Amino acid sequence: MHRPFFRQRGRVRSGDFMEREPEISIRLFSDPQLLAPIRALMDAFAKGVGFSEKTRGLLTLALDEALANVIRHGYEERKEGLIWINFWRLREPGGIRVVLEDLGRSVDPALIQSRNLDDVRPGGLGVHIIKETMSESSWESRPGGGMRLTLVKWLSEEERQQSAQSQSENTRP
Amino acid sequence: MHRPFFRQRGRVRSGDFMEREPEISIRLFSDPQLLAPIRALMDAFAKGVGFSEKTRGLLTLALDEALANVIRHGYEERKEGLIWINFWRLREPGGIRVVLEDLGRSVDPALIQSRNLDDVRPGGLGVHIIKETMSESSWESRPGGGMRLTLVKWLSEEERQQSAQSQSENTRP
Amino acid sequence: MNQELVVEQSSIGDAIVLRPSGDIDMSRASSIRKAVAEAMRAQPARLIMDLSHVAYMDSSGLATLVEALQHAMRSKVKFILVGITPRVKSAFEITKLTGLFTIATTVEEATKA
Amino acid sequence: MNQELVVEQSSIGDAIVLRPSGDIDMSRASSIRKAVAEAMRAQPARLIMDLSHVAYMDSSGLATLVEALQHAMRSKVKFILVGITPRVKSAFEITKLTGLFTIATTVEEATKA
Ligand SMILES: Nc1ncnc2c1ncn2[C@@H]1O[C@H](COP(=O)(O)OP(=O)(O)O)[C@@H](O)[C@H]1O
Ligand SMILES: Nc1ncnc2c1ncn2[C@@H]1O[C@H](COP(=O)(O)OP(=O)(O)O)[C@@H](O)[C@H]1O
Repeated sequence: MHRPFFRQRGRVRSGDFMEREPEISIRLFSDPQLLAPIRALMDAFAKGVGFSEKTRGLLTLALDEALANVIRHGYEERKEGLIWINFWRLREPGGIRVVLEDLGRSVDPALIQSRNLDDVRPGGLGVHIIKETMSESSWESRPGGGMRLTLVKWLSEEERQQSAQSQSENTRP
Repeated sequence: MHRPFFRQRGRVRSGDFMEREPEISIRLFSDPQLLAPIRALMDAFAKGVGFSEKTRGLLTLALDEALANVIRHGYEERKEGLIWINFWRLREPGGIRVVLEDLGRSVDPALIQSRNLDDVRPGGLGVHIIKETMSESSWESRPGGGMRLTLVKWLSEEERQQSAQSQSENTRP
Repeated sequence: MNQELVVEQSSIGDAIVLRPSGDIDMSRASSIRKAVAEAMRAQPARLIMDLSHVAYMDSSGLATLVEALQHAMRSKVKFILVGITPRVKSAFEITKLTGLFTIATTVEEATKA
Repeated sequence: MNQELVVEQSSIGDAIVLRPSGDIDMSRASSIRKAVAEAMRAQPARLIMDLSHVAYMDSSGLATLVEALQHAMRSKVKFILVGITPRVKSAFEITKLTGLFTIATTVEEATKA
């Protein structure tokens, strides 16, 4: 059950963190009441990396949607399912990588699609939000059962400059 | 390294959660830059349990102090040490339990004491804050090396009533 | 973890005003749904949803608002959103829902919209 | 993770005002220490620490303020805190440091304290 933290080794791909352990690893139950604390952590983690208030709002939303989908579709709203979330900071040019894993029902990743938003109806917005927000998002079914979702978001040019500036600006009038 | 999540089984004591897995388990590096995301999670977790804004401020502070001590004293400010934090909700009468574990330098728990605050000087305030804030706090050295700190905080009578009220009040004018 | 969303309800003239406070996510969208259903039973001329105390809303929350709008249209009730905070605005924008709703700046303005 | 604390510095008459913004914890207390050292080198009559943009401070932050106060007393500089937010106030209270400092409500008031 604890394996996902360690199986990352030698499997991760994007960017400069090959083999690097995640800065923060979380295991939680598939309980909607736990979404708020995870959002709060995501927001502060992204702030530390230099994302703007606006982007942090969207990153928080995207992670919430991904977790809600695992709870709703993967675990069919049962609260005792396990979910793992790993958070990495990416350097050069700066960003974050978040990997979610679960042991719920696994579906063909090709079926996870955003719908046409012109057709106005409640629901079916989560995958759209995730794809629109992230620089990269990809679902896989895990060999041992369940799904793995990999999310990557790079800093924008503006956020990069802001973040560099806030360092040099320090203690200056 | 991942064991602490599971060793809790059959070892936990306080309250009603014998054998129960923590709602949220976190593993992070001993990097001060990660304190802010953990504080944010703590704050939102405590909010969900029904702690007041004032108490949440202190709980967040107490956990920050405990982590800062692990980083400073346990890992002597090296950033690559591992820290595990487990969060439980406690029912009847309502509260939280947070257990921190590390693999750093372990000290005799008797040496972890708050100092006399009348002697004004910088430093030496963390243990005082932790003891003053929490309903229970106890340090042990872990058999495998490192320390374990167990923190428990119960809702006050007022918080309990507020929290019960906010449920029945729902959708009422 | 039992902090249900509190939804205050009040009346101004022929309008019912609902004011939820707190984050609206999967764990709490049903509070909105219940509050809307109850308000609709009173057959008001307009239903004003004051979101000024909602700092965050996910797609479960957006879905309940779309449902409420559709319910209101069927019942010939004017449905107006008020006080949208920045992060909630982002959620409306990214899902292209902004144009769908009547949005007012203040409750006052919404009673006339 | 390289968001250092920004500390704005300005002068009002014979006072230097430092205004840090952001949480002050172990990762950022040294920014305060540096800013205080730099301000003291200018030998102002008073040093005002405007904490209105600091929502959170842990004991590392409190320690730098105690150091700053001691440094200021040795140098006969008046050291005044301004704009203490609720959570920072709690941190002062629980460590019984409140009585130690001269605290003013506004920067204006602090220039006369
Ligand atoms: N973690 C998941 N496990 C299984 N199926 C998923 C998962 N996430 C998304 N899906 C599938 O993708 C579809 C679109 O998801 P989404 O856009 O979030 O809308 P909704 O959840 O409201 O249906 C879902 O209806 C579901 O079939
Ligand atoms: N996690 C820990 N590991 C080892 N020693 C600790 C730990 N936490 C606290 N201590 C000991 O307790 C003392 C008091 O801690 P504290 O009140 O936080 O003040 P400070 O950290 O400023 O010295 C520390 O100086 C240290 O000797």
